[in-house]
Amino acid sequence: MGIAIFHILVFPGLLFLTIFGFVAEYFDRKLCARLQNRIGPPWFQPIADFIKLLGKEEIMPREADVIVLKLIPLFALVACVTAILYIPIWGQQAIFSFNGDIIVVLYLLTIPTLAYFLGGWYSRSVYSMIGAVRTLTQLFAYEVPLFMCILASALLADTWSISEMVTFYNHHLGYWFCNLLGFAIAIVCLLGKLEKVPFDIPEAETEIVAGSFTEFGGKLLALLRMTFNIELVVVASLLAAVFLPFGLNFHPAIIFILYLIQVFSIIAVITFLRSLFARLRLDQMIAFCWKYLAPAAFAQVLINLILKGILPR
Amino acid sequence: MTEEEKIKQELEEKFGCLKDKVVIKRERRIFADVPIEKFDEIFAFTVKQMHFDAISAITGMDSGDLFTVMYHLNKEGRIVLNLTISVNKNNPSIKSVIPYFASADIYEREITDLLGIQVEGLPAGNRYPLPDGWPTNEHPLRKDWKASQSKKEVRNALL
Amino acid sequence: MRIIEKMITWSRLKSPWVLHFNTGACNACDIEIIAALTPTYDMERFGVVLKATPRHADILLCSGPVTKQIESRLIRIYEQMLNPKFVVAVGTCACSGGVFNGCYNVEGGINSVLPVAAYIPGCPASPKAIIDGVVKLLGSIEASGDKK
Amino acid sequence: MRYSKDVKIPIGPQHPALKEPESFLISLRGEKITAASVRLGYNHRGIEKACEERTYIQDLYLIERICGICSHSHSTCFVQAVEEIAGIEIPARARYVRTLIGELERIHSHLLWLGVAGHEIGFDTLLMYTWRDREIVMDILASTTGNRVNYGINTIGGVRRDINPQQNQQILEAVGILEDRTKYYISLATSESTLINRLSGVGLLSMEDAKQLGAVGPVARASGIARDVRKDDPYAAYADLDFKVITDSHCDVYGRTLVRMGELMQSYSIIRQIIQKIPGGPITVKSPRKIPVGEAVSRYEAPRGEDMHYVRANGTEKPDRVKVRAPTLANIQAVSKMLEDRYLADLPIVIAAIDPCFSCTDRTIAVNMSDGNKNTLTWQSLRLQSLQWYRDRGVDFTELNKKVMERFSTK
Repeated sequence: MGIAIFHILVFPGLLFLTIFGFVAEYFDRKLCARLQNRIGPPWFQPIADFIKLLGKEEIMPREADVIVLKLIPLFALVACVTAILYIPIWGQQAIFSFNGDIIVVLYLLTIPTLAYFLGGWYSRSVYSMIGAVRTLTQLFAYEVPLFMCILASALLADTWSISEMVTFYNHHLGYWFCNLLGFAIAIVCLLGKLEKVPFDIPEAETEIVAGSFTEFGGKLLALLRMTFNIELVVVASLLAAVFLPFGLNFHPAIIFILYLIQVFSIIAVITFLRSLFARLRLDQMIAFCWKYLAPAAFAQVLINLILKGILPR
Repeated sequence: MTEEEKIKQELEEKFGCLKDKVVIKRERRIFADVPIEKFDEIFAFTVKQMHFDAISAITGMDSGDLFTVMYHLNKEGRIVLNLTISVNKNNPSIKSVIPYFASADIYEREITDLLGIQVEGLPAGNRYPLPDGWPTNEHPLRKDWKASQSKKEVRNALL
Repeated sequence: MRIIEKMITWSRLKSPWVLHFNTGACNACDIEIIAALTPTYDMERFGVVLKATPRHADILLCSGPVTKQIESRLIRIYEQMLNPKFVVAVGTCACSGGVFNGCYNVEGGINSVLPVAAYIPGCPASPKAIIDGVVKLLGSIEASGDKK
Repeated sequence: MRYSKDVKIPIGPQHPALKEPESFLISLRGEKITAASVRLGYNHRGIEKACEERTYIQDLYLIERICGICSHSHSTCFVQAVEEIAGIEIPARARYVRTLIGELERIHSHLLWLGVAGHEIGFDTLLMYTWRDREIVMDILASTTGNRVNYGINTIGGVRRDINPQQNQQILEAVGILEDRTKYYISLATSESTLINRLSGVGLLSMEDAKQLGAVGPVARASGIARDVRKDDPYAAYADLDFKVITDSHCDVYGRTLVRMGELMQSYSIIRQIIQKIPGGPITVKSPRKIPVGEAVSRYEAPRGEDMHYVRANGTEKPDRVKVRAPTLANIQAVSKMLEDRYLADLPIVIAAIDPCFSCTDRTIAVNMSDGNKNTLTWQSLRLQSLQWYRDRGVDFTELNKKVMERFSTK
């Protein structure tokens, strides 16, 4: 029982993720600043922001639904943290794994987006309502291609559990290349899920102030920002596990270091894309997702089905 | 016979009342005093026949006993024709030129706000440039209006 | 409890989030505020981030004399911000109404409407002066933090 | 409450997209804008009334503070009107220096606009890059005129500072660097797909609408109207400089971006011509304090469009009437036309596309009393009051004044 609590609360669980989230946020902001030819914040910036927000006063808008607003960040946080337990970090076996845990992880990762919608809708300010509606419309655009290309690689590995997929791809290193297209699509959809620049329409600063988080302040905002960081880390580690299965049977510590390198490289790619593009309009984003990403993801599924028949087990 | 002289000659031929009222101050600047009753006719003539196709601004002034309103029209951005009309002070009212230039709307709103000249044909709309709470009888650009003694009425009207 | 007190004051010094509001200025100071965030001066080194909503911001950077029409908006924005909050007057117009002081449509400096924590003179206040002003404000927070 | 089809959202007066206070009431159905109404006047400080209470030299100081970005445009326009009334003929070198500072201001204003447009559509990297390059021009302006903004280089009858050959060299270097930076931005604007997507087809203003609504400057030139005060009604030294009037037929925000970048390239070539052709000689001429009776209309091509000043003098040392019509006032009419059935996401970029400068637009001012009695505040009593005000706060300037007075009297 003690080991489970240790797993949930300390190692791959809350403590590790918070620290990893802060480091990831620092890495993301510093790299983006360097790309924009600026010096960027000092290393302790995320921690200072977090503590300062905790020390601030608490204001609730009159019409807003207080209970819902208070619980929203907790829902999103819990969903992200439980998702990490199914992703192999230390060694090739995740802590809990059963056949079908990839579906559970994917659904756990959509809970934060729904939480942001509820948070925006229930804070009753005009800007946050529009931001909330935009979060949902964007969800339908990037969700289908993301699910399709992750499940395509699961199809090839002929299992629905992440750990078995990792061991399968480690043994057949050659198959990794056929998932490359899926990996590219997943990265682009990730930008939509994490609301990074080309698709950060829900919290477009210059249009609707801060989207669905206009009314969040103080402690709630601290929790929310922590959830953003953890969501970034968890989704990046999901992609690392599914699409970059290296580290055959080394010692688990070495696999852990390989895992860190993979996650930081994915975050670097996201930051690079973030500082390259302008923000798209909602209709352009949906058109882009359905015209290009969804057919490409569908093609990826077809390729994997055909390959599954041809390639030796 | 520069273009300005052609315009001056054409104006004086068409309208007898402008006989020696059209003055060419320097190249590309023509000033004309227009009697108020003939104003619509002259304005329509300059815009339609003489192709003064843009209005730069409408300036309202309090010159002692009368209000003078000056319309700055320009032709392809080059020659500026300034038509001046004067309005007596007790119930100052002029006709709007929005039918000719839609952009004249905000210039006329400014005159009504700052000088208190009524403009017939000006559609209802936001006040410009004074704040909403500003008392309607205070017109800052009038010579007799001293900011100091009206500060209190304005202050309590706004707060 | 002293440790927590010290940590919170330290975090307030290290991450001052800024909200910019132009209360009728000639927008020379606003351009200098944004110029202070760009590569040459880059206020993000001190953790300063330009935020969009009063809820997220700690420091309200006001530039320009308070015109009558914007006075009610300024007070409403100030009330929306969460404590501890500070007001910084950027530019001579914000400090004392500057060349527009004493006009029928101008209230005067920001201090005629809100309690001001730091004044940054200059017409316009150059980005260097703005950074110096924000750093001095943080110094005064630190001093008041220790005193408490 | 019956849920009306259109959601009404207020944009401004405090809004991250708008650098300045103006408020638009937008009614939205879903993401489409159905109606937009604009409310100005937040920046109204009343400069025109104050100008009537100050002498011409003091007015110059005030007129320059109408707008932070185009301060040189307003002060040159005002000074040209006063010189025209007084019949002063300023030396050729002064005209060239005025044109030089005017073009440098156009460069820094267009680079600033490019950055703000990038920020409006979420492309912050463009903001960072363009504003880093803009610092080069700001340093040049600071070294030649003494201040980054509000240069104070104009005076009635000429210019107050001269440009020495060493500064010429600096200007030529800076123009070289900026030219290939602008070439990089032009290639970026014509190839970057997200940028083109977000800018083209947005804020459409056909040629007839532009003419009818009286649009000026880059907004009109992007709709195909080849109108530029520097070419049509040349002032300062533009008569003997050759440059092209950049027009474009896109009629949308993308066209305005291209027009502004084309004008940047033209400004660089104009500055090079000025540096070559600048004649020697004095930079100012003695000007009378009392301007004779008369009136004048002067026009100037500000970075945002045609800026117009009307000055009427009544023989005393104070103007009888000063009317300022800023370019933004002409362009604001076109905004509600451009916003019809656009998306909400386009609103900030459409407003930014006319590069509004609302501090130019509201500018009448009146002097009022601070200690409550009925007479107007004279300049002298204001100075004494400020001394007293500081004395209450423990800062005594009187000794300082005495020392300064002694040094003057001994000299």
